[in-house]
Amino acid sequence: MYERTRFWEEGASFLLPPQGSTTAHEIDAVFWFITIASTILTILVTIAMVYFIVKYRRKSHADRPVLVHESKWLEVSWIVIPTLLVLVVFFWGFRAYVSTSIPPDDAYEISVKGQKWLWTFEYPNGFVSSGEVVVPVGQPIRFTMTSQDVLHSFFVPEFRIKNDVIPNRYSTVWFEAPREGIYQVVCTEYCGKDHSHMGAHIRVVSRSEFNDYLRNPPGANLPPAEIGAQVWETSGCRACHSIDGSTSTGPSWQGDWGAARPGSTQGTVNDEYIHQSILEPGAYITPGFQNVMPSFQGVLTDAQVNGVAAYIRVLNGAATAADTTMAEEAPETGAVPGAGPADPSQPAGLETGN
Amino acid sequence: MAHTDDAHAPTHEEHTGHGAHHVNSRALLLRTFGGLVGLTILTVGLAFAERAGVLPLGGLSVPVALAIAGVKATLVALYFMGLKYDSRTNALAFVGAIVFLAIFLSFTFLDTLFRDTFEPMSAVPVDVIRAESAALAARDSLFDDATNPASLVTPTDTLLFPNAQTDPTGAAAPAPVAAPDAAAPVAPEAVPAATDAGEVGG
Amino acid sequence: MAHPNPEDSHGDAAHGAHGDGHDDLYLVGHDGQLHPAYLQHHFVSAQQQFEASKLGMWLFLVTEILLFGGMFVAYSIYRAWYPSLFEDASLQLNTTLGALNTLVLLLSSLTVAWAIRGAQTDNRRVLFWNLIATVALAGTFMVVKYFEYEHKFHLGIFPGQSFEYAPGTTRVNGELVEGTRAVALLPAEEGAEHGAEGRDGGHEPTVGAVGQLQPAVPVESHDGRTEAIVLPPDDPGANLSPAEHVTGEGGTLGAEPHEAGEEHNEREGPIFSDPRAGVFFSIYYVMTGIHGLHVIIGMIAISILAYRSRKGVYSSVYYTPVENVGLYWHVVDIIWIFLFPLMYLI
Amino acid sequence: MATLAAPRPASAPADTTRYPAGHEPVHNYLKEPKGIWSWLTTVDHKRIGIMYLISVATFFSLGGILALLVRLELFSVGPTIMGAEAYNRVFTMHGVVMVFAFIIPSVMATLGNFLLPLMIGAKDVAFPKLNLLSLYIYWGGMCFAIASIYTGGVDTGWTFYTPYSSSTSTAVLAMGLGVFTAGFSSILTGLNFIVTIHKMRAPGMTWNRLPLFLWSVYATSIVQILATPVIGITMLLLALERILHIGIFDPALGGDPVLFQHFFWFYSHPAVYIMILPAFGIISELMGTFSRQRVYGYRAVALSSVAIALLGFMVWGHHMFTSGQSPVSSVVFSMITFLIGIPSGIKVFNWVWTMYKGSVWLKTPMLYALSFLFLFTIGGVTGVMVGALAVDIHLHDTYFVVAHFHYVMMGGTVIAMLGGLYYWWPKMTGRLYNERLGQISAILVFFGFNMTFLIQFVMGSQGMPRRYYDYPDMPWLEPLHRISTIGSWILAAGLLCTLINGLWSLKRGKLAPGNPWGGATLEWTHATSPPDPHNFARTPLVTHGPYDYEVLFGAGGDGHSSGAPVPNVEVGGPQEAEKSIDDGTRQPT
Repeated sequence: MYERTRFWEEGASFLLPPQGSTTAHEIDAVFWFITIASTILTILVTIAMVYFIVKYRRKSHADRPVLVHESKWLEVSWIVIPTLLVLVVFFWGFRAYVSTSIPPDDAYEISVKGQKWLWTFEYPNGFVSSGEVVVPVGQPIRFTMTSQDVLHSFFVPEFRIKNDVIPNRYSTVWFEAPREGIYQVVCTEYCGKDHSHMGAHIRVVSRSEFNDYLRNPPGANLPPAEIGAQVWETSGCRACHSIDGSTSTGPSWQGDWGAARPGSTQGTVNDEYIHQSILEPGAYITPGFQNVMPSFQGVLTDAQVNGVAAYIRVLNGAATAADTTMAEEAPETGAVPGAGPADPSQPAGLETGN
Repeated sequence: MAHTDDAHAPTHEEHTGHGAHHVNSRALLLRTFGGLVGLTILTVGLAFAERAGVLPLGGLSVPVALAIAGVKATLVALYFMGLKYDSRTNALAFVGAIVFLAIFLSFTFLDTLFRDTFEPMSAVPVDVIRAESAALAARDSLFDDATNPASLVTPTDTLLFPNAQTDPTGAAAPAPVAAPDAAAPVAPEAVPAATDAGEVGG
Repeated sequence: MAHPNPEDSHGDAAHGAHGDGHDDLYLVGHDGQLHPAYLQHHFVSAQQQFEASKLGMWLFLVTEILLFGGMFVAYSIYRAWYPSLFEDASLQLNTTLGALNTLVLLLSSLTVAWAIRGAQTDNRRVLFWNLIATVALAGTFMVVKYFEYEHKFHLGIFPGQSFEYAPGTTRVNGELVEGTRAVALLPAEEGAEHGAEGRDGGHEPTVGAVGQLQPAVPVESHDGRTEAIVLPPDDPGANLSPAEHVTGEGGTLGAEPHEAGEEHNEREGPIFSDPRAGVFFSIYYVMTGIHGLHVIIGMIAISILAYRSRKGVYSSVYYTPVENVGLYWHVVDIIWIFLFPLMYLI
Repeated sequence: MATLAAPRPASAPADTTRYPAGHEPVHNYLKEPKGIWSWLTTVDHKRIGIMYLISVATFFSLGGILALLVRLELFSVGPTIMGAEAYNRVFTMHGVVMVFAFIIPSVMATLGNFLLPLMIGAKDVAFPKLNLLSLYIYWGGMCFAIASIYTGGVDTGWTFYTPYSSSTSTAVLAMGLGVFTAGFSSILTGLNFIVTIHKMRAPGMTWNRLPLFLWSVYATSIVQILATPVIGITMLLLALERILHIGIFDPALGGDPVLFQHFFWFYSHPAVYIMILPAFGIISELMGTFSRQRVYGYRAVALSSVAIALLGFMVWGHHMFTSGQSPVSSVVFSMITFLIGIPSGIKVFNWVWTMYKGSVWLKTPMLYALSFLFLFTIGGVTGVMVGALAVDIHLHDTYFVVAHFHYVMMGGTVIAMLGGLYYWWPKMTGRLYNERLGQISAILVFFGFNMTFLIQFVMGSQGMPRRYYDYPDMPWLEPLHRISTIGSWILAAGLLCTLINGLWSLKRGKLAPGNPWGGATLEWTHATSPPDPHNFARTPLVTHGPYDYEVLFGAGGDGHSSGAPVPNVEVGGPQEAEKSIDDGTRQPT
C-alpha cells in the first residue's frame, strides 16, 4: 500500500516522484532526456567560460589582444546543432503528449466538481463523495471535470496528470493506476484563500474492495450527528466554520443553534435556517460576514444536510435523541449519506460499467 | 578611414527625399472619396439585397463585406494618408501592425476552433450541452408521458456518464407535476444527480 | 536639455538648420546661427524634425490598431462560435443610421486631407474651413451615435448581465427569466435576492412560468445552440417589457415602463431569448464606445488645430501637427470602415 | 578649436576628490540647472533616466521585501508569520510590483534613457517632452498601484485570471488601472526610442556601427509598441467586467475565461522579452569591453535580438498547455517555443566565445556578466523543459516554473542590470564605486540566488504547486523550503552590499575618469563623466565601430589612469581626433 510520507520515497528519484500511473514513464523519459542533455550543455558552457577566464586573464592594462575573425563554421555549427536537438525534443514531447492525453474507450467515468476549496467526486450510480475518491486498480479511470466557481487545476504528481477545471466547460484527465495506494491530489490553479488546502486523496483499491465501497459507502448506518461531523471534516466546512466558537470566515457552529438572525426568513438559527444556509447561502447573510459561501446544492445529500443540522445541535448541547441514534425511519431522507442509489438493489459501478 | 560618405547615410536610406512632402491633387482626393462612397453604397446594397432574399450570398456575404472594407481601408491609407508617397519605414510600421494583428487572431483561432480535438465535449459550454439534452428530452416528452424518469436521463448525460442509471430521485423532482412540456427545461436543475452541469454558474 | 520650450531655440543645433530653404521666422542662437522658430534645438534640421514626428505618429497609430485589434479578435472568436446569434443581433442595429455615419466619417476624412493640402499650398482659408468642417462632421457622427444608443437602452438592450431577456429565457447560469405570472407566484423577498444566486432562483419561478407556456417545440440552430425552448406567452398583456418583471437585474431595474404596442413590434426576434445576446452587445458597446471616445479626442485636437491655424501658425514649411492629427483621424475612419460591416451588415 | 586632451599628470593626483587644474568639466548635467524643480521639469534624457532609476530601485526593494516575506512564510509547514489571505496578497503584490513597476521599465527606462542618445551621438531623444510625460504617466500608474495596496491589495496573482479576478472583493480595479496606465508609459518609451534610433543618429553612426545594447533596445521597443496596447484593452475589459459585468470573460454570462488568458499572454509573453532583451544588450557591451575584443558574431547577436522579438509574439500559448486550450494550438505553440530557444542559444555561445583570445578583466561588472551567462543558460535550458508538451503537463504551475522564470528574470535581467549599473556608474555619477565591495556583492548575489532557486526546481518537479500558502500535504518538502529561504537572505545581503556601495561612492567615491574601462562606444570616447547637459560639445563624427578597441590607444582602461573627467583615449589617429575629440574642457564660443 503506497502512501508518500518522505522525500526519499521508494520509487522516487531526486527530481521526480514515484510513477503511479501507466503513462508516467513516457513523460519521465522525455523529462530525463532533456535534463541530461541540458546538464551536459550547461557544463560545456561553464567549462568554456572558466577556461577562457583563466587562459586569457588580463595581465597588464597595456594588453591589446589580436583581433579574432569570425569563423562561419563555428557560427553555423552552433546554429544547426541546437536546432536539431530541440526538434528531437519537440517531437518526442509531442508524441508523449498525444499518447498520454487520449483516454481509452473502456475508461470508467467519474465526474469531478471543483469548488472553493473542495473536490467532489460523483460516481456513475449517483453516489457523491468529497475529499476522497476510491478507484479500482488496473482500470483506466476518466475524470470529467468542471468547476462551480473559479478556475481550478487537477494535479496528481505521481500520475503526471494535470488539467485546469473550468466553470461551464468540461475538461478531462485519465489515468490507470497499476498498484494500490493513496495518492495526493492538489489544486495548481490559484483559486483564493484556501488554494493550498484544496487537496483530495485518490485511494486505489482492488476491484472487489471498490465494489463493496460503492455498495456500502463509508458513513452508512451512522447517527446523523456523526454524519454531520464527517461532512464538517471532509466537505470543506471546517475551512470557514470553527466548532470551538472562534470566528473565522464564517460564523462558528459553537453557540450557533438558536442564535437570533434578525431579518432572516426564520428569525433564528433553526433546522430550516440551516438547510437554507447550506443550499442557498446568499439568501441571508449574517451581519458581519461576507457572501462568500458556495451553494452545496447537489454536493451534499439530504441526509448529509440533516446530519450537519444534527451536528450543530450536538455542538450546542441541544441534541435530540434522533440526532445521536441510528435513524431507522424516513427512507426519503435516505439512511445512507450519498443518497438512494447506493441501496443494494442498485447495481454499482464496475459490473454494469464494463 | 573617415567614412565621410556614411555621414548622412541614416537620413538618406530612410526617406525618399522630399517625397514626405507630397501634395495630393484635388482630383486625386475627390476620386478617392468617390470610390469610398461607391464602395459603401455597394456593400450596404448587398446587405439589404441579401436580407430581402433578392441576392442570397450565403457563406460569401462575410468575406465579400470584409473584402470591400479592406479595399476602402487601403484607399484611405494609400491616398488620404499618403502612404503611397511616404517613406518605407512608415509603410512598414503600418503593415507590421496589421501582420501582428493577424498573428494574434489566427493563433487564438487555433485554440477556439479546435478544442474538440481530443474531447468532443470540451468544445461545447456546459449550458449548451444542457440546453441540447433538455431540448431532446422536451421533444420526446411531447409524445410520451413526462413522469417517466427515463426521459430525464438525456442522451448527452449518457454520453458523459456511460454507466448512468435512470435516477430514482427523478420521480421526486418538482418538474413533472407541472405541464408536460415544461418538464424538459427544468429537468437538469431538478435532478442534481443527473448531471453536475446543472450546478454551474452563480 | 535645459530649455524645454521649443519656441526659444538655444543650444547649438544650428549647423544644417538650412533644411527647407524658405523659413519665414528666424531666431538667433547664441552660436550666431539662424534657426526657424519651430525647430526644436535637439534636431539638426527641420527635415529631420518633420520625419521624426511623422514616424512617431505612425508608431502611435500602430498601437491604436492593436488596441482595437484586441476587440476585433474578441468579436471574431465569438462570431465563429455563435454565428446565428451575431446575425440575429446585427438585425437589431439600425443599418441606415450606420451607413449614414459611415458616409459622414468618409466625408470628414476628405475634409481633413483637404485641410492638409491647404496647409501645403499656404492657403490658410482652405485649411481653417476644412478643419471646421471636420469638427462639424465628427459632431454629426456623435449625435447619430447618441440616438442609436438611446434607442437601444429604450429597448432594454444593455451590455452583458444587464441585457433584458424575454420572459422564459434560460440564462447561461441556469437562471430562468420570469414572465408576468411567474413573478406573481413569487414571494416578495424571493425576487430581492435574485441576481446573487440565479441557480436556485431557477426552481421556484419555473413552476409559475410553466403555467403560461405554450408547448415548446425546441428549434435547434445549426451551431448547436437551442432557441425558444420556452416561448414567450402569447397574450399581449404578458408581453410587456421585462423591465417591470425581471427583478434584481442591476441598473436596468429603473427602466421606465414602455407602452406595450411599440414594444410588441420592436422587441421581437430570437435575439431576446438567446442566453448569449448580452455578450454580443457588450462587444458592440465596447467597440463603438472606444471608437466614439477616439472621435471626441479627435474633435478636440482638430479644434485646437483650427484655432492655431487661425493665428497663422501653420504654413507650407511647418504643418507637422496638421499632418499628424490628420493621420490619426484617418485611422479613426479606417476602424469605423471595419466596424460598420461587422456590426451592422453581417 | 579643439585640441587633444591636455597632457595628463604622470601619476594619479593625490587628492582624488577634486578635479586637477584645467580639467574641471565645464558642464555637469547633475549640477545644472540646480534645484528639485529643475529636475521635475527637466526634459534631459539623462536626468529622466536617473529619476526612473530611483523609482524602479524603490519598487525593487518593495518587491524584494515582499519576496522575503513569502519565503519566510514557507519556512515551515503551517502558518508561520501571516494568514492565508495576507499571504495571497503578499505574493500577488510581489509579482505585480516586480513585473509592472520594476522589471518592465528597469533597463529600458533607466539605462536605455541615459545611454541611447549618448551612444548614437545625439543631443537627446526624439521627443524629450514625451519622455518626461512617460515618466509622469509611470508615476501616475504607480500611484494607482499604491492606492490599491493601501486599500488592502490584490489577491489574484499577477496574472489576474478571470473569473477569480472579476469576482474577488479585493482592489483589482485600482491595480488594473495602474497596470493600464503604466502600459502607456512603456509605449511612449518604446515609441520614443524607435524614432530616436531611426532619425537621430550622428553622422557615420550606421546600423552596422550601432552598439549591440541599442540593437536590443530597438528590438525591445518594437515589442513594447506592438504588445502593450493589448494589455491596455485587456485591463479595460477586466475593469468593465467588474463594473458592468459585460461577460466577455465570465463563463456565468456566456463568456470564456480561457480567452482572457489569450489576451493576457499575448502581451505578457512578449513582455518577458521586454524584460530580458535589454539585459542581452548590456551583456554584449560588458563582454566586449571587459574582454577588449570584438563581440563575436556582431551580426548574429544583433539579428537574434530582432528574431527573438518577432518570434516572441507566436509562443504565448505555452503558458496555457493545461488551461484547456485546444491540443492543436498547444502543439503549434510548443513548436515555435523551441524555435525561439535557438537565437537565445546563439547569443550565449557568441558571448562566451567573445572571451576567446581576449583580455579578460575580472572587474565587478564582468563578474555580473559571467554569472549572467551561467544563470541564463540554466534559465534557458529549463525553459526548453517546460516548453516540451508532455513534460509541461507535469511541471506547469509548480515551483519548477517559478524557479525557471526567476532564473530568467532575476538571474537574467536583474543580474545584467546590476552589471550594467556598475559599468556605467562612473559615467552616470562621475564617481568610482568601491571595487572590493562590488565583488563581494557579486559573489553573494550569485550564491544566494542559486541557493534560493536551484532547490526550487527539485520542489517543483516533485509536485509542489506555486502560490501555495502552506504545504500540509507535502510536509517532507520542508527542508528544501528552508534551504531556499536561507538562500533568499544571502541574496538580500548581496543586494544590500550593492546599495551601500552606491551610496558610499556618491559620498566618498573617487572621481571617475572619462573612460575608466576603455570602452569604445561614444558615451566613453566622446563624453565627459558625468556628461554635459547637452551630451556633446558638438555632434560627434563616428568613424569606428562600437567594439573597435584596436583604434583606441592611450592609457585607457585601467580604471584610474587619470583623475581627469576627460575621455583619455584618442580615436583613429590624430587627424580624426582633431575632428572628433571633445576633451570636455572647451568653453563654448
